[in-house]
Amino acid sequence: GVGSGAPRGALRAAFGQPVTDLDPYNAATAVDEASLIVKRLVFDTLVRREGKTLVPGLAAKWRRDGDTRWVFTLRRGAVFHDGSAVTARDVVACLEHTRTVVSAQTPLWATVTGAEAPDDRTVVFTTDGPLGSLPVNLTLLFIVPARRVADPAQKRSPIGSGPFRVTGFTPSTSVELARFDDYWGGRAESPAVSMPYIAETSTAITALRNGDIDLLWPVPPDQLPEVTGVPGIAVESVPSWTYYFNWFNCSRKPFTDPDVRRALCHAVNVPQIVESLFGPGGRQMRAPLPATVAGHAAQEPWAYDPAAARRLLARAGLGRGFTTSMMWFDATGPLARELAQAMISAWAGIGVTVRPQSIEKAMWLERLNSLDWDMNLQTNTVTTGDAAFTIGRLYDSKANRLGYRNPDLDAVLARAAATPEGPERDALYGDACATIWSDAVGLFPVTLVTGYGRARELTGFTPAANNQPDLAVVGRR
Amino acid sequence: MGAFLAKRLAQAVVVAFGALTLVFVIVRAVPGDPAKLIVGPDASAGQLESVRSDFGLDDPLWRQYVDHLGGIVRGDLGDSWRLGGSALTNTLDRFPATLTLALAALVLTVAIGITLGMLCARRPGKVLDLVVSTGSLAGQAIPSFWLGIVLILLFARHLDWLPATVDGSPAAVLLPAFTLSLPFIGWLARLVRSSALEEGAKDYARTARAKGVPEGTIQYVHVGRNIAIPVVTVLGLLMGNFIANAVIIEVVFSWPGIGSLMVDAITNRDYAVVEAAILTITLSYIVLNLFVDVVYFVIDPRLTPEDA
Amino acid sequence: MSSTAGDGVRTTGAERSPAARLRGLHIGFGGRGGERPVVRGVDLDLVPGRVTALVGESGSGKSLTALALMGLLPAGARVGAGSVEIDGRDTAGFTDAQWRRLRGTKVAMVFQDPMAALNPSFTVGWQIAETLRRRRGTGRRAAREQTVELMRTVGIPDAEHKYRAYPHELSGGMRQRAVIAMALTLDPAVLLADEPTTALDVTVQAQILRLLAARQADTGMAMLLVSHDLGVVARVAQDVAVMYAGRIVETGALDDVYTGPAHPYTRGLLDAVPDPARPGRLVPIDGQPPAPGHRPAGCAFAPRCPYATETCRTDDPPLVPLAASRPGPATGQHSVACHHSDRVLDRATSTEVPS
Amino acid sequence: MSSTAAADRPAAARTRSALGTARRVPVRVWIGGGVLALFVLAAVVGPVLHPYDPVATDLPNRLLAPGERTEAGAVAWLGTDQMGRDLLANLLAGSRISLLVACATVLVGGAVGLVVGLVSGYFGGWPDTIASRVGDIQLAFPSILLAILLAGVLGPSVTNIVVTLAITRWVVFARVARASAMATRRLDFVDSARVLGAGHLRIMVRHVLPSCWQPLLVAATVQVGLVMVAEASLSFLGLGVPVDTSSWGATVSVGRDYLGSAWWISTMPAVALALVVTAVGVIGDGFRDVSDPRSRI
Amino acid sequence: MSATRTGPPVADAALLRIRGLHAGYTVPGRSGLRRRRVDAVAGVDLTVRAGQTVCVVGESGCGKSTLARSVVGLLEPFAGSVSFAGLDLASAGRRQRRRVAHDLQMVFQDPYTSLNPRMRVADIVAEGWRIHRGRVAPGDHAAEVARLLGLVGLDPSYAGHRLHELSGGQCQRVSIARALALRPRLVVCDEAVSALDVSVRAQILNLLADLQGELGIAYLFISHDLDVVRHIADEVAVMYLGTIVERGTAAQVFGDPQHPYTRALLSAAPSVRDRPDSATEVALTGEVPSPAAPPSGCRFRTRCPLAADVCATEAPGLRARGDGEHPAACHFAGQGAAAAASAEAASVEAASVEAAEEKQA
Ligand SMILES: Nc1ncnc2c1ncn2[C@@H]1O[C@H](COP(=O)(O)OP(=O)(O)OP(=O)(O)O)[C@@H](O)[C@H]1O
Ligand SMILES: Nc1ncnc2c1ncn2[C@@H]1O[C@H](COP(=O)(O)OP(=O)(O)OP(=O)(O)O)[C@@H](O)[C@H]1O
Ligand SMILES: [Mg+2]
Ligand SMILES: [Mg+2]
Repeated sequence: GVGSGAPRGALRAAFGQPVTDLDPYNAATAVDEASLIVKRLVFDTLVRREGKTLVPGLAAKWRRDGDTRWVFTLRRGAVFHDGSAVTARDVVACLEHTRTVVSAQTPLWATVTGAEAPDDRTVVFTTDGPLGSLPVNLTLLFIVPARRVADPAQKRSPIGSGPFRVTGFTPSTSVELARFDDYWGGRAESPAVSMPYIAETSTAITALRNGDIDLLWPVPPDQLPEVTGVPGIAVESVPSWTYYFNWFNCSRKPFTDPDVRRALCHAVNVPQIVESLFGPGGRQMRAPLPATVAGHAAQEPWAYDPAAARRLLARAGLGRGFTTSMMWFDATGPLARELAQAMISAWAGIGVTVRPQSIEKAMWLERLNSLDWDMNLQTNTVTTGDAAFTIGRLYDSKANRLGYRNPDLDAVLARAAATPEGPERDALYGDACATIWSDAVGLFPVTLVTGYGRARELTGFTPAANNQPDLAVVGRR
Repeated sequence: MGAFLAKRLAQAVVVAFGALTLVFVIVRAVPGDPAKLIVGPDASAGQLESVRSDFGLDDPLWRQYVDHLGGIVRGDLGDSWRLGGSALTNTLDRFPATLTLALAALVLTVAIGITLGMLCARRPGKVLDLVVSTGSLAGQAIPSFWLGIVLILLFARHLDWLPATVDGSPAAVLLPAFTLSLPFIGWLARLVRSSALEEGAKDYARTARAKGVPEGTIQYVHVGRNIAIPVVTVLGLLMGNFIANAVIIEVVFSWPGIGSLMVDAITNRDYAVVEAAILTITLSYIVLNLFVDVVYFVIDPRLTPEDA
Repeated sequence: MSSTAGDGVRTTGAERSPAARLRGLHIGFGGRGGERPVVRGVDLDLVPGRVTALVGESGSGKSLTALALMGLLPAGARVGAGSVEIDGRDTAGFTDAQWRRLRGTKVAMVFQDPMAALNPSFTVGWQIAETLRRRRGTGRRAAREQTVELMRTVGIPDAEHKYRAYPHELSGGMRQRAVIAMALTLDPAVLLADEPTTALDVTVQAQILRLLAARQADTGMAMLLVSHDLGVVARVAQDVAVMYAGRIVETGALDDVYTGPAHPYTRGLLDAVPDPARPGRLVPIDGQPPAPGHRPAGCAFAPRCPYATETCRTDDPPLVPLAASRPGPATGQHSVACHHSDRVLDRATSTEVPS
Repeated sequence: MSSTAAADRPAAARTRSALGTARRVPVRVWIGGGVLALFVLAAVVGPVLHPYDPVATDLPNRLLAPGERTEAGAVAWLGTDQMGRDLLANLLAGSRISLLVACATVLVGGAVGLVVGLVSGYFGGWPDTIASRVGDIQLAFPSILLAILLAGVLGPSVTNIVVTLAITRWVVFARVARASAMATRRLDFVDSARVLGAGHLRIMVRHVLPSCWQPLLVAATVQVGLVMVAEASLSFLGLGVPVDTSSWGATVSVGRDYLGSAWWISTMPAVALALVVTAVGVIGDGFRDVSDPRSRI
Repeated sequence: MSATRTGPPVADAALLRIRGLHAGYTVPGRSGLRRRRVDAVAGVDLTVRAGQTVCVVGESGCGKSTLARSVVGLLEPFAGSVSFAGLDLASAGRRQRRRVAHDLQMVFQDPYTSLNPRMRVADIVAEGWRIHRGRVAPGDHAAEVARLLGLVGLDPSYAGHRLHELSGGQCQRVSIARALALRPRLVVCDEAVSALDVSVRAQILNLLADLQGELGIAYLFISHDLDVVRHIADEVAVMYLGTIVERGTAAQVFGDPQHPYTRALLSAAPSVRDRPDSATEVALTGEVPSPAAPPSGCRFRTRCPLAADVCATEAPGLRARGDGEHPAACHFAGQGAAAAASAEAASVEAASVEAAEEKQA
């Protein structure tokens, strides 16, 4: 059961979504936050992100060797949970394997042409062009022993070299971790971590208030008042890399006309929705990206102006409004249904009738992929904290995710992808932001602010923008 | 008895087979492509194809069905794409939790239901009787997820008597078990009450009175033994009901049982797990029914195999 | 047996004092305001050593009268007036515990349907022995031995084996024997038998009636035999009381009543039975008994009575000894509740009914 | 003939047959009937008097407690929901859908069950065996799961929910109808109709069917409640009525996250649900008592 | 009914002819899988002539109702034939059978359960005309119902009543009116008066006799009440365990019983008039065997005071001895009553419970 068998003093931390498997190369969970949280505790990556900077992980240091080569040197003394040493061959095997798996990560590795291990501690990556984001991307490459890369047993009992090892895992229910005493980075603060999944919000809040769990995140925006000011509980918030967007299917009438899309953007009183629905749990967006993501460039928000919206519609020949639909699945994020209803209500004000289609995730996915929708509301997380992950991946004409085609944008994105980190790259992504925003390919209402509710007695806890806090350094007073 | 069992077993096989077919058909009729869920939205067409062939999803339906039946005969219900490993193992790992919950609910139902029913039967038409008969109706009218949350808020959040989640302590089963049993407590109480009244009005009770047997003895010994028969039947059915109804309660209480597993599997089109879970539930229902039939024989001296 | 007229004139006769006695018994249903009288002023003496039969049509109140003697009236029934005396004690205001002490020892009862009267879930032996164990505190073993003995006395063959049988494993006749054994366990002073053979076949019925008569003769207890079958009564009873619409309308020694019925209803009953000596049309009683609560003023039988006069429609006749008590057995005083008993008796031999 | 018609009077107070006997209806049933009538009335005229627009949200006024005033100054008697819509209006509109779904489901399921049960109970033999086995299969198959799967297959709409729930319920009605049909089939009056030369159809319709009504009605009163709860459960699992339709079950379900902070959203419809179901149940009980003299207290 | 017949002359033709009838039920076999046949009626021959009353008597479970049900077609016979007015019912098709249905009606034991409690009296009586259209025009139904109710001694105002407003005797009259509505030539009465009180029973018996007189109806009258049977029967058949053991006129059977079972039955029957004399009473011992496992040879031998070895091996046929039509199925039927009595007396000594009781009595 949940938390049963967890040793005394274990850190009990509940995340809002279930962990379904622990295979680091499983396509379905490649960018799944819940499993990433656990994977970051169990596995190591060559490079790690701390705040906005990249720090050494398994790799002690790395350098660029020309435009197409990266050389990484592994640190000494890193061992897997089974006692074997981490070698360059393991890293190569992991990279090779991940390139064969098609997943949300695939574009990240598309330009990597190979990896070699000249010796046990050196890994050389070659790319078919300059790939500035390789170190960032490597924060997603989990290292497992070479012989286990393709082992299906990893779903249930993986072996990594991280600060915790898996002692128990019931899919979608709970994960039990125990401290790995031979971790190269020093022993974790807690002897164990227990991560139950609590589906019902009220139950989870109650568990936090009662001390059944020590940490709960994200606390849904609406529920923040329930935990603020409660003795023994501290609430910390951090703007996350997760945000809502409502895409218009740009290949479908009437959304082929940018004016129609713009009219819909003008019709929604975004500040009011963010204020009354999300309150401290959300921030109004000014770009198709959260403000904390690298590559973000603030744009002028769409004014709430129903009259202007009507004018635009009239200009598009839809002066009497039209009927369309919006699809989403409820579990996509907090207040998804409420957000949808608020927008639909706003659109009703300019004569646009929107049929709400709250559907199952499986069906949503099916329709999303086949572009079988008018509008799509969903959350999205910039898993790497970098614009490349989101903008580069989604708005490319080839990706054809929302029926939007813009060769100019494609060119900008291609250049940005080839540019190493720096002001130039930021400027290119800034351009992309502006294009996407002004073309109104979607309505980007709100970035979520993750609320972390935790027991005050926890020490060393830092809220993380990517929803993946480092629990290894969390202890108890 | 042997022949009776054989007949029942044959019926059970028919029922199990029918249920299997039903799950198979209906699960596949639900729109949504598991392959897409497996590989995620970024997969290429080729990738989808290879996943489909890995999981046999590209075979014609009849072929899948035949393979499925063949697998069942071998005790192999296929692998879960989502959880890894055999679907059956995944299911059976979760079954004890559901069983525990159902048993706890059964114990609560029996303890409270029978006591209330007998008390009502002693004083029909009195306050307790009215409260129980009306309350039992209301008990069936309360959505269990609502009740579960209210109970959590009351007993865990405000009173802090019981844990809100499964923390490994035996107390953790109390709230979910009570939520599960509430609609049936009143129902059982009514059944016991009406059987007790009906039996108590029978001639044999009058005969016992004519012998000078005290009322209490009549109710609990003479009548009680005869009530045991309907009650035991009902208990088997209740247990089956509890296992099936646990679905929602397991979700509310994060109970790591077969119900929450199944909801998860349905949402994710994990066919093998849905089939394994429903097969498990169906079989346990059938086994319970068989068990009830057997118990029937043991406790009702009147029955002969020909009554089957 | 003896009956008394309203003012309680005791009959002569050397019989022992009655083991149970009803005086002016009234039983009604639905107490709250709308009382529905069902038994209205029944007097009855059950004398040791004699079998008294209570006959009458369905619904005339026979069973209720018998149940009143056990203190086992059904829910809703109340004793409105009159007294139930058992063993010389008035049972008015008896508590449950007091009644329990009387049952089985002073009065016991054999019920109509032997299948229903036995608990289907317990062995026959257990049910008989239960009385001994609970009432006498007899030990398990001893109770068993006595029970087997008792089962033998009532003619259950292979009693040891049948001790462990469940009711459904026995035939109707055997079940009724078991019920009789149960009633006889504590040697009751009065045995009430409510239609003990109605559910049985003629041949079995004959066996059971013989058994009852034999036991009664052996123990010298008083016995009340309730039946609607005049033939059954004729086999066993010495005295007979005829009930109509909740009242006893005629009572006396069996032979007196059967050969010289003094109440038109009794006559009607006897005439309605086909008689090989009188082929041709039967002579039924017209109409049907009044429903309780819809009884006419005066004599309840008046609407159906060929002798009825104006008096009958206003005055309910009391049960009085026949003026010229016929010569014959001294045990039962022949009494009748009819204004015109003389006319009825005069025509007793005639087959014609006055129009 | 010696006995003449004049001598026969109706025995007014026959207790033998309960049919048509106007036994006193207990107070409980009157109360239940009153409550039900009130809700039906509310469902019929409520939305007219106090209209509800599921689309119009009013975020500044969200989560107002019962009795609070909105910015516009109107009193929200039952409070407002998480979208700032008036809960009373929501409940009145929801009562229509909830009652409609319950009644339609029971009607559809009951009709199918009645026909199947009647035929299988009356004829016995292989039609009965088939119907019984199909029923067994469905009963062995947990009904909530069947509903989940069917709802998934059919997609969200009120009609589909009725269809889904009716499919999970017909067996219950079939069993009830079958039991009465089988019991009635053995009665002498069916035999006597057959002796008259009546055909199967006539016997089924004229003689067997009438005896099925009462148990079916009693079963229906129980099922109405279960259906309403099942509808709520489907909403809980995300398979309920469409978002722009209001039903009690849906409101209970979406309001559950606010039970700790804005209890009224989920509690008000839950109370309404419990009241209606209890009222229907009480009426059903009363009905059973009146029709079955044995089960009287 | 012999005593009162005043109606049309009796045609001597057989109206109902039953030959070698086997009928009964199938019950689950011992294994619980295959069904087993139980011949509740095992080889019955019986003839009812127009306008005649034939009574069948016997203990409970001996197959009387089964016989009645196979006669009216409620039960398919296993073997043998039932022919009515020359038509073999077993081989007749549904339509042919429907054509004679109105000639062959039945009155059941319990007036309350044999009439649909949900229907009004008028509908009950008229139901036959709705099934067999064209016999009575719908417009005439009301008048015809009134006439029939009058015929059975009910006030026509009862037409609109429901059954629960009627007494048992009145219900039985409705039942009879319903049977008469189609002008049957034979009415099977299965314990038609057993549920009624003596006084009401007499009314109904008179009614049946009157109807026979007026309409010339034949009755197959089933009863266990010997007083009644003796009163109404032209001919009596005594049944034991599915077979007829003795047949004859009422006078023959009651006055000179041939079969030991008949004698036992007669002596056991309670009667108001002749009190039994324990000296002459023939007491039966033992239990009635189940029709599912009848004894070999003579079916009565397990309880018969006269039983000899031959009875176990050879089933006695229903044979008439010498004069008249008074056959009995007993190997010792020919012997005089005295011989029988002495044999019976001897058997009384022979063990058994009953003997013990006799001594005590
Ligand atoms: N439990 C009861 N509730 C209401 N009325 C009852 C009840 N028991 C008996 N009665 C009524 O009391 C009257 C007398 O009943 P009782 O049983 O004494 O008649 P009975 O003479 O024994 O008739 P039967 O020969 O049918 O047994 C009947 O009219 C009956 O309707
Ligand atoms: N439906 C049935 N299924 C199986 N056996 C039956 C059925 N009905 C009757 N029997 C058996 O058939 C035999 C004859 O029954 P039947 O009803 O013909 O007897 P009966 O002479 O009419 O008895 P009664 O006097 O009790 O009415 C009995 O042994 C009975 O147990
Ligand atoms: Mg009685
Ligand atoms: Mg019969």
